Amino acid sequence: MAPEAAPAQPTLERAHVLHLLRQMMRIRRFEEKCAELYTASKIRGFLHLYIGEEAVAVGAIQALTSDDAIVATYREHGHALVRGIPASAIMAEMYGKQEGCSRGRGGSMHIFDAATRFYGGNAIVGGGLPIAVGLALADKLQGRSRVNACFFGEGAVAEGEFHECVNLAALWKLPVLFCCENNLYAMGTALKRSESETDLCLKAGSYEIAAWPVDGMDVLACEEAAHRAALEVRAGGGPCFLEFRTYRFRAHSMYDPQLYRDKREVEEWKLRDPIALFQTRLRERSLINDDDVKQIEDEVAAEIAHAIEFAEAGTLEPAGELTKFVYSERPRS
Amino acid sequence: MAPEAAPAQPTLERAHVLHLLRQMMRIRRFEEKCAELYTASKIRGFLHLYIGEEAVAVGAIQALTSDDAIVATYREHGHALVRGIPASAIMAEMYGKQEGCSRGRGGSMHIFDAATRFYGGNAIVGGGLPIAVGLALADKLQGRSRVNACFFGEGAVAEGEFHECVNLAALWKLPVLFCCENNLYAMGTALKRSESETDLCLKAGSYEIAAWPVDGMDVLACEEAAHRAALEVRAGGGPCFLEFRTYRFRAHSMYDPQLYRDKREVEEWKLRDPIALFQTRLRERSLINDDDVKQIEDEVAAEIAHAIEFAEAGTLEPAGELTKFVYSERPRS
Amino acid sequence: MTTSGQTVRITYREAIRQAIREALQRDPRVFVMGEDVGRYGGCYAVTKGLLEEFGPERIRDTPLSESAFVGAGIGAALGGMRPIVEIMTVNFSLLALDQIVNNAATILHMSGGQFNIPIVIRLTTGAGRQLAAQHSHSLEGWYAHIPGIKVLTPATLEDARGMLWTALEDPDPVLIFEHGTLYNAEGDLAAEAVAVNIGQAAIRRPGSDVSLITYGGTLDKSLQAAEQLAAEKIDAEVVDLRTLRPLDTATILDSVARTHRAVIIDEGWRSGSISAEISARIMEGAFYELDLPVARVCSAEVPMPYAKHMEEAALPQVATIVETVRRMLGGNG
Amino acid sequence: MTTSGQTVRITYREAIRQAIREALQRDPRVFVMGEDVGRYGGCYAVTKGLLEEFGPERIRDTPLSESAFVGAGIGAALGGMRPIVEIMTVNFSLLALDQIVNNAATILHMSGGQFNIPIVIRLTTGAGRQLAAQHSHSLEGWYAHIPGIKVLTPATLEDARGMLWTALEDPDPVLIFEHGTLYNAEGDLAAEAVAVNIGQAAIRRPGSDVSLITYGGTLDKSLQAAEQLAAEKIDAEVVDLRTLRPLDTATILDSVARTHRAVIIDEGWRSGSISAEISARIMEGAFYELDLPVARVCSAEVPMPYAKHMEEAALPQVATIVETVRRMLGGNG
Ligand SMILES: Cc1ncc(C[n+]2csc(CCOP(=O)(O)OP(=O)(O)O)c2C)c(N)n1
Ligand SMILES: Cc1ncc(C[n+]2csc(CCOP(=O)(O)OP(=O)(O)O)c2C)c(N)n1
Ligand SMILES: [Mg+2]
Ligand SMILES: [Mg+2]
Repeated sequence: MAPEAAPAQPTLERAHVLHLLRQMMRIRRFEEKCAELYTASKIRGFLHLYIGEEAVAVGAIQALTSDDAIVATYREHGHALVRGIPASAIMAEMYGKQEGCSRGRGGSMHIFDAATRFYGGNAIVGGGLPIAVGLALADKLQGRSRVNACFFGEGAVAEGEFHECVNLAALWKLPVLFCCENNLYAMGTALKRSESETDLCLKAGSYEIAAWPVDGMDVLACEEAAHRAALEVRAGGGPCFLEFRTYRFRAHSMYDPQLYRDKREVEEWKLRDPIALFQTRLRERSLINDDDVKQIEDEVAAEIAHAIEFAEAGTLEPAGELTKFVYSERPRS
Repeated sequence: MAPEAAPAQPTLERAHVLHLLRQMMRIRRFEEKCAELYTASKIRGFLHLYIGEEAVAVGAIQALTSDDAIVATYREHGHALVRGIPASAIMAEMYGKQEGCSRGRGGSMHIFDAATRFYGGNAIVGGGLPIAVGLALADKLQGRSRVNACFFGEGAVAEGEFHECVNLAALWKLPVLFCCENNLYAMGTALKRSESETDLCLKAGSYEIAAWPVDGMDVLACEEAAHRAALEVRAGGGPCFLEFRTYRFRAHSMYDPQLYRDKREVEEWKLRDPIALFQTRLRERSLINDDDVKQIEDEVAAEIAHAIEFAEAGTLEPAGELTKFVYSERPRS
Repeated sequence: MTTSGQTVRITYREAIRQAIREALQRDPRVFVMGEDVGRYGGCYAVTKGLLEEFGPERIRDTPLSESAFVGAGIGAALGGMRPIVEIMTVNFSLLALDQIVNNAATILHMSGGQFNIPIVIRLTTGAGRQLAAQHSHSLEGWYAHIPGIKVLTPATLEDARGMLWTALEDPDPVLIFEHGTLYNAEGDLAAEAVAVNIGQAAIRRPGSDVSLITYGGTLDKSLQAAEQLAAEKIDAEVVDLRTLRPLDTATILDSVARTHRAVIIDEGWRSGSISAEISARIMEGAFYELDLPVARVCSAEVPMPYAKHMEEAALPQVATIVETVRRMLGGNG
Repeated sequence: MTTSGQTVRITYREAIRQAIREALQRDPRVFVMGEDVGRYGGCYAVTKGLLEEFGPERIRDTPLSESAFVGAGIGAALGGMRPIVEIMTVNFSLLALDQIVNNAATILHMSGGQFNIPIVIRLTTGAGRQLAAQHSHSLEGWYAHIPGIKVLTPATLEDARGMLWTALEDPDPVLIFEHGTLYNAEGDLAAEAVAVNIGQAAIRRPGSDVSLITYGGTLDKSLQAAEQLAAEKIDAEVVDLRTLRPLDTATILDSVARTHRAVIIDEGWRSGSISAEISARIMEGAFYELDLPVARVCSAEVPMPYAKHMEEAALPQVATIVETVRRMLGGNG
């Protein structure tokens, strides 16, 4: 398949901003439902919500074409939804049904989708970074002009793997877009307790790559920065590093009593809720009105309702298939 | 044992410069002999020579007291000699004799000595760094004012472990003196092929620690820099990073045909031989004369001859003791 | 077991916490280090409250840097401390494996007995909570392959508390694997803590027809199976290995000499699991006692699937154990 | 085996090089990546000359970043390449273990079969060259515990060359362990390279009295032992496992069914080595065929000592194998 043209320059056209808003709302509502379903024991395992950080995935992925690749973390429902994996397939995955995008083998932390080049869902902090570097290396060796976007939390910056990977990508000028989601905490560990230098762009910059911070609560800023970075990456200039400054509104996972942060801090960040902010901004500019929001809410609700129905109606993989997918099945030559 | 006072400020006093010169010559002659003994199959395994880099170990270790700790690499004969481990014990170790400093269990790459707080001899690139960080943590927790000097090649900077360790030491303000021996090559890989940013001080500096380059062919410069850095570290200011710019004159190990570098490059660096340079400088200032050098040569030759005799006369550990030292022996309670 | 004879109602989690608390009170050299052990209260809440009691120097949150902080624990042990390092789960310990295998397990030996490393490493292990392929490993048996370390697998409240004490008194590296499904297990425990022997397996249920040999997370399943078998007049003995390295071969062989039949129950993947080693030792030491071949009930050799029914199918279950024994006793034994 | 019937005189090292060369010529997706594979000519000179022939894009020197470049190999495989990643020695592979165990071995499964990873990883393994505790591991049997990867251990020239071909055709991750003492082994090999079967063990010497089951670096020792035993009229069969995962149980059991006695020879540390798994499988599949218990000749459970006589004492030796068989046949068999 021939690579598409790069996405157009971000605009404030109504259709476009409605699209961005819808994407953020899809994530928010989807995950609110996930939390409920977790409480109802429909979803199990670990569940990490992205609520509060929606602008990052929405803005960043806007800069990618369908030929580009994404590697994400265990906090990846948002990225998966925005990337175009059907909500129903994601929900079915979390239900452990074989209609799930990973056949129920992966669960919330391991969303995979070949059709959209979505390479997980990696539950080892930093573990996805080398994969993105390798995908980029394949592109370079094959002369393909593609972007490999890798999402990871600021906690991953302390892992040696991060440094090995940024260096490798920089040294070999590989098309990797490093998307650091700096939500200030790695579980209960504040950035200032995990890094001697908390300016992450400065750290990334020490690899001689372009690195800049982005307001991760502003979807347009995220889109714009990603767009700019993706252009550079796609042009063969080597990797870029974006630090999206954001915040998670919810607990780290479903088991976290949040002893490590102040309720007030959370409340303050909530004043910068990316969805509310964006809605206000668009209303101020009269780009949208109540009906638009209502319509999106309705459509999103319907999408999610359908996803749940789909997941509920899904089937369990026969236990006899347990040992499938340990090795590839192939016709014996 | 009460910690000694920190070493005095480096001087150009005759006794002092003779000491430095002697230390460098001890390493040089010792290792020249090692190479011969390797060819004669007296020494086996891997043998990595430090020839060309002597000024670094001599200068840096000059800044340490006997209470301080050293963690080194597989290229550590020089550090071991300077630290005060008897040449005979080191030689016997390489002979695999039980009179060796590690009882013949370690060999060239694993020189250990409790008496001088010499914690190896580590053959995994980067593997000694966390140990130095941990020793420093112990000092901090115990309120001891000690320096933990960790030597490693510039190749180790690409290892994730390096970054994890510098960050940890910086974050916790631990008394680690990071001594990077930048000899421009990691086996056959030139620094510029392993780091996107070849200014290693800039890299270390991105951890918010003091980092400065040192002429590693100038023993006085090495001493002075180490002295300054050790003072800071000892005072509790956290880690320092020194990049000693040096060069190895010999092959990486005994098996290396040196395809990766130009003979001319080697010859050019040899013009900056740290021993020759220092001798010339001292002669120019009339601090030493031919007799001094002759006397050192003689004494060093005697020391090495004795070391070899000692090693030759050493005994083999009974094979029946094979399973000793897997776990500690202790009186059963 | 206690002098006072008093007991308290306690969970496995609390038993470990109590052991850590008492160690911290007893010995100023003890400190706790790991990801989120402090402010978060511990990933599995084991260390909850300790930060408030002992402060951030002794309850030390680390960045996400497994290799560095495990290695720093090794260094701190060399520096005279008694670190308890928590690796959140065994899955992440792979990032620190070089430090464990190449340093912790070898330095005593490489140094010819000069440097022992009294570090205790705690790790959560095992599956059963739908955490999928990257968070469900049972690698304690795999670790048991490494000479130089000890591997403990407390399955009871008494061992959860007592083994930590013993481990801290050990001069060498000890890894304690806590099965994730046990933390909420509740029971009565002597009020007064004591160190427990770690060299011996325990007969948790005496029996005469078959030996069920197990440890850790599968002890309870084996005891349940024994109960079910009792109803069928099959008298199963249940052996809790307690320690996987060194293995208490004598207790295993004794049991088999009495029952003439053995089933090993092990949550590790079958091939190359500790169950294989036990079978081999029975082969070597009790071959002529066996009425029929030793059987193994292990995990299926698949990365752990997320879906509940698939995970259950992958793990050893009470029914499988019962079935295996039934087949054995109804067969040609 | 070949169509032409011609043979060439060749070393094990050259056989691997030839296989790599032909793969590079045959398939543009193939490339080689690792530390010092290019300019240095390969740590063990396996890749010597390939840089000149194929250029630095396809013969790719990496920084010292085991986790990143192994992970990048995984990513490149996902991106459609056929990487041959060289990890200098198995000892350093511990730094990349997370990528191997948590990504290479799981992604096919976690993704419900969507993403396979055709990566080949080559590693030097084994002891015997006085490289001491950190450079002498035999961990191939340990790796064989991991579902999702395949583990090959070529012991012959034909396998050294042919297995690489087969491995490259495999859709899943394959690890090839080359024993360091084999590189200089010389012999005659069919001039024309062919892929070899990797699913089956080979009878390298048929015999009727006892099965010597082995692989890799101990095959030659086992064959020598068989020769010595022949002089004593003991007819030993030598089984070369060739592949440790998946294990060819059928060939093992067949052999034992014919000889009724088995000795497993394995350079791994005894406890938890692949020898245990083989013994357990014989227990399970050929118990009633056995005249007497299966025996094991393994490495002593110590970090490898440097001194030659101690290393020899630690490793399986021809004499030990012979002794073991003698005792078996002279005993109560
Ligand atoms: C290597 C590793 N260590 C520890 C964990 C446990 N863990 C899961 S998420 C997490 C925090 C990661 O924080 P960050 O990278 O900032 O991402 P965020 O969760 O904030 O999105 C930790 C410690 C893990 N999954 N992998
Ligand atoms: C983790 C690891 N990878 C690879 C090696 C093999 N190796 C030994 S020395 C070396 C080069 C190290 O270079 P550098 O750190 O610059 O130190 P130098 O030898 O130049 O003193 C390599 C690749 C190793 N010992 N450890
Ligand atoms: Mg975070
Ligand atoms: Mg170097």
